Amino acid sequence: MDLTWSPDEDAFRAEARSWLVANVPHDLPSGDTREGFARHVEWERLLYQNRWAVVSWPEQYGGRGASLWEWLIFEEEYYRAGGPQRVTQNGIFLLAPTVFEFGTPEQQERILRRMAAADELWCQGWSEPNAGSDLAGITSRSTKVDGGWVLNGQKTWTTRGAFCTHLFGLFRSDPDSERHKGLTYLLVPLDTQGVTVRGFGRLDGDEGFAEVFFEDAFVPDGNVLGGVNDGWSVAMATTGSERGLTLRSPGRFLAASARLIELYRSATTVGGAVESVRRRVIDTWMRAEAYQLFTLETVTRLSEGGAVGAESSINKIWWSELDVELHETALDVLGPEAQLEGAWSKGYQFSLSGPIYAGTNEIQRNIAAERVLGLPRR
Amino acid sequence: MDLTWSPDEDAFRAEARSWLVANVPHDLPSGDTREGFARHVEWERLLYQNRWAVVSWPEQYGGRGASLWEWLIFEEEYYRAGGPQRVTQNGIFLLAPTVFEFGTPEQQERILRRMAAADELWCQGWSEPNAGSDLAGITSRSTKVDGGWVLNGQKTWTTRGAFCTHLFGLFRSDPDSERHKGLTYLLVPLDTQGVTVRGFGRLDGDEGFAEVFFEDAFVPDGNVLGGVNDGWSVAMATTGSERGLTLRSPGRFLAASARLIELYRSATTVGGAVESVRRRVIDTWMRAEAYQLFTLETVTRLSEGGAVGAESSINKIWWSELDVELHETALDVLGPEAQLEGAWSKGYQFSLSGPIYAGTNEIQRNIAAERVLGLPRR
Amino acid sequence: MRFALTTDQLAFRDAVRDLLAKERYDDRATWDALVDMGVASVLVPESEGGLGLDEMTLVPILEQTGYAALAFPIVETAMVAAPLGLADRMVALVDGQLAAWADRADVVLAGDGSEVRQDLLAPVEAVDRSRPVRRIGRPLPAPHGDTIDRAALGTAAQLIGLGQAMLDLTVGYVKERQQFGVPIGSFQAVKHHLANALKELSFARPAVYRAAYSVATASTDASRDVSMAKAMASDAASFVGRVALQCHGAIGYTVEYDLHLWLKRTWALSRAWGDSSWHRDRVGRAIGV
Amino acid sequence: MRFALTTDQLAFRDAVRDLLAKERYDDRATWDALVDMGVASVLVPESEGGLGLDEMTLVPILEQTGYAALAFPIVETAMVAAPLGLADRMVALVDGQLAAWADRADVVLAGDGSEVRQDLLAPVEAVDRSRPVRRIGRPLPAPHGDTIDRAALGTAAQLIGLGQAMLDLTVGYVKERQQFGVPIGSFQAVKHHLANALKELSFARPAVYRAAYSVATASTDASRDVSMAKAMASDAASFVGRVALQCHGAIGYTVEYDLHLWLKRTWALSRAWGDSSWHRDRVGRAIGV
Repeated sequence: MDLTWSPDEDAFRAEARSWLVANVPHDLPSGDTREGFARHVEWERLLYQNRWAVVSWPEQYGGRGASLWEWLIFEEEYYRAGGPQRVTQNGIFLLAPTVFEFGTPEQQERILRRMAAADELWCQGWSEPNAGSDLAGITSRSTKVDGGWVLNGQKTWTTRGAFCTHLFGLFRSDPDSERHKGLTYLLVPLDTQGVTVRGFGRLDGDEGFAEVFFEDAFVPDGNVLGGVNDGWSVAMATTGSERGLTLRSPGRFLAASARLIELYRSATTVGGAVESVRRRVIDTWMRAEAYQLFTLETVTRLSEGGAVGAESSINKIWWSELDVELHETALDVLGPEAQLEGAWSKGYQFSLSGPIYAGTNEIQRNIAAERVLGLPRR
Repeated sequence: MDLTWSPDEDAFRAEARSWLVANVPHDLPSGDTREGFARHVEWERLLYQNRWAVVSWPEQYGGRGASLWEWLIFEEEYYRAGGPQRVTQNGIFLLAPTVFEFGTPEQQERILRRMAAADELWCQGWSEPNAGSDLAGITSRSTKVDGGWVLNGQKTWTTRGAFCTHLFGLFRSDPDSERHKGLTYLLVPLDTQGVTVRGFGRLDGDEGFAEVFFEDAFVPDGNVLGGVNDGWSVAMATTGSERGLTLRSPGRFLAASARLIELYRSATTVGGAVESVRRRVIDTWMRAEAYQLFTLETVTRLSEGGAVGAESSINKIWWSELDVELHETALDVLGPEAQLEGAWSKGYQFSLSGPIYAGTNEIQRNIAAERVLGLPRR
Repeated sequence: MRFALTTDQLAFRDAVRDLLAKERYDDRATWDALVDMGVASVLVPESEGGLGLDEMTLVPILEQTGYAALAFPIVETAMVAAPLGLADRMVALVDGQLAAWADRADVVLAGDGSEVRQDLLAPVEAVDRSRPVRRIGRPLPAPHGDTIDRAALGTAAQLIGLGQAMLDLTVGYVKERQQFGVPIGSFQAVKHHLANALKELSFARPAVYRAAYSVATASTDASRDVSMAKAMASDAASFVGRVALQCHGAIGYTVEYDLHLWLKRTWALSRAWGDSSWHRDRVGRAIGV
Repeated sequence: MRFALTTDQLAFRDAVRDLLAKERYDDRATWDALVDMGVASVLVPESEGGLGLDEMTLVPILEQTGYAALAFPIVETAMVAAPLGLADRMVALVDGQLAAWADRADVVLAGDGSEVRQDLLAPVEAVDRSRPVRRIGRPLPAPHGDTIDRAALGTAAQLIGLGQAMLDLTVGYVKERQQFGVPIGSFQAVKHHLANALKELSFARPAVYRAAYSVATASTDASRDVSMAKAMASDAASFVGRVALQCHGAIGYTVEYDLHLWLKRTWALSRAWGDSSWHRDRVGRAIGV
């Protein structure tokens, strides 16, 4: 056990902090409207230009080759400085790990740097109208033709799909296959002929979702990631990272807890907040801290050659419940003002998607019970 | 809506209150030890002698022919006066409604008055080692012989079985039957040859449970309640009342909430209880009140010819969770003293059985979802 | 002792329910139809042209307006303003620093019943866009206790209706929606979520009806009973909302599906006229805790 | 930065675990064997005949003594008394008005380290009969903050072990127990109960290890970290206990099955050396809330 940082890590933190404090924009609108998205892309490009977009990637793709520890430090400083949620996150945190693991050198060259630079903006095409929690129910199909694949079908709940340039997703390439078999992982430029994107509104009113329709849309063979008909196992690598370490760094919740404590203090000062909220303010602080400690434990294991396993399921339940509780507590401090739009009410609405997306918390509990505790499937 | 009592009901309340205040014993030990049980039986007999044992029964069986409203009033006064839990409750609240509905006149004559008088003490023989939540998994069998039935098998978790004189339960009378079919509801004197009772300890250390073994024990035909092989539907009538109205009258929780409020007040006075408990003290008061109101609604419906249906499931979840929360809150007020034996810690241990017995709360949630909301069975 | 609505009360409630099932929740014509049915003047004495009925009639009706997510100030008008002789106008009320419906109502009243000039009201952005809110520019007289009780009671009734609407919608959805080859309503986790939602609503509703009775009979416990009703209804509806969203999954998280209307109204009303902490505290003081 | 036990720490912990798996939890010989292994003198300097190790070694060992529901004052002796030079005796400590293990220990110490005469100790009936308690007849000096921190940290470690033991026992039971023709562990409700139990334990444990590190390194945050650990461990173990009992059903409710031993110890320890409210409040003061 050694909970101190090395001089190099301290230096990395100092550099990150001073750049972020000087550069993080505080007036960005929501990234889930067309105008807001464009502003966020500017910020992503500034990050890239200063090599802060993907610190843990190799330098050749725009990173700093930073360790997982340094990545954690960066994330902590990013959110402490008030950095906005990354609109590039689906590419960087979900697609990129898969490209690093399964992509050909050509694909890595073609995809990664442009993704980091926010020149190509990736959205996720997992869900379909009848395949939400049950991802294996995918019916969108890819048919082999000379030199590539022809796509037909529909994806939905595609976050920021209306603003992105590229989509990654699973398509049924073997028409006789069922469930997890016969799927292929494909990369699709959204300006491909036969692809139509229709944005639609999320709970918070922003056009953050899209449906994507495919009608005889052609993609070349070079856009298959991993093996043909092997898409399920390729995709599982990325849903693993979505659930686990990468998408929700502890820094986010530590920063949110610090803001909640500030809110509570200012409210008690003017005689607003009631005592019954205090317990929850303390509780969320402890849970954010525990999330940080749990992550340090995980990163230690990874740094020593271990892997993230099914326990990432409880991790996902923890942060998603914590995120809701942090925001709910803040709204209770705000009282009647919580009826109005504002950072906390917006954040609350966003937090409610946490227990749903990336595998509902019900699915995660099944996974934890079956794969960690070994309880029998039915 | 009329939430006032009639002059007759007020008079009934006054009579009950004055008798109970004068006669309720306050020094009774637990009724789940042999010595304690005997003391409780004395109290039950005093109740019977003064016609307070079974107020809602017809006078010919020792009751007062009281209305459901008067029964509620009696219960409220009983617990307000600090009356102990009734050791006769399994007979009075579970078996008796079945005898009233399915018993022959001869059975009613033979059973009811002695039950009310606490001359015959009934325990319940539903559960078996492999049939707990899954009551239809019963394997204890009854074999038809001349003039009666021969019983073999084992019952368990029989509350106060070691102290009672009679058992009612289900036995598999058709050896080729499965699940809910081919069961018969039988009444068994525990001094029957071939019946062995072994008491064993509950969580709280009292010998409140028993196993009952049957080895070629004979009971006459007259001890079949309802039709042969029809035991399941006969028994469902009593589990219905167990879950629903009769076993847990609102008076119990109103009285417990009043005691909790007193405890909290005395604790805050000496600077003990922390503010965070206050919310829960208020909350449990509201939930006990809501239970009372829900019951008034149910009794109104029953009085006007309606029935208790599957919504008794949510009723059971409500009171059992409320009971745990009332006691847990009290223990939190007591702080370190809660480590010691006392009325609240004893009551807490008892309350923990609530979500388990009479159909676990998990089973109740299934029932509510399937039968009230109409969700599909799997 | 009788804890149930009368046949007349049920008939009036059902008539309102049927009307609201047919008409748009945010159409002025719906409001006019309700006024024509006498909903706004339930509490107005017959001698003044009203129906001369009491809160036991009105509260189940308000529950139905919650069920429909009606986008007009029916609680403010029928429950609070009508007894003050203002049943002929659509009335918005000031609640703390905010006034919901101010831009839609004929008149905005402060807590003491005095009229508030429109130029004192600044538009703000409400999360529930179907229930616009304005902010008060300067301190106004605090509302009478009776106003708070009446508004909180009517709001509690609407919250029960909102909860019931979300429960019904979700039950319908999970019976239809298939995943893993079966309706998601056949999963025990979904069943248990919805059974809990049913339980919370079923025990909060009688608390609201009892509060209506206490107000109608001018019980000395009326304020306590209203606070219990508002606290329980706020908590129950919020809980049902969480469950409904979770059981719907992503579709519930879009504005193309109606759940969001009820959900946002629930968030708004659970914090209007005293949130559940405020009312719980008031119950505590009433019972000496 | 490294958040993990060392190989030596793991080896010592596993040796203790293996010993406790073989021996009775309430046998004096088990205590003697632990003392022989050096468990009581982990924190004693080598110069004084101890192992000269720190709390990072001791805390995982204490976790195992919780797992076994060891019926001796190992926390009091090894964590609190040993650093005071008392590792050669079995030590009971006064915690508020109560002293657990007083009848079993060689010596009972008050909060300031002074010895308490047996005639000041009256027997009282503890819910956890395997952990006897006595009541103090008259006020004694309050414990040093350091004593509270050390005792609370050791108790938190035991609570994590207790929770893990109850989780393991229950997982084993629900895999075997059949109802409705299938193992009850295949029901989603049971799975979700146990997944939640796993989650609570998995996030409380790192909090306890961090507190051990903070105490071992004399961090200025040590008291705060201990309080976070004790609050989370108390809540997690209590939660696991509720889940374990519910998933067992009636068998868990008997004294003929071991669950009750762990359950009662959990109730006792979650309230010993400050309950979760007390520690949460202390965390709040430390972080300015």
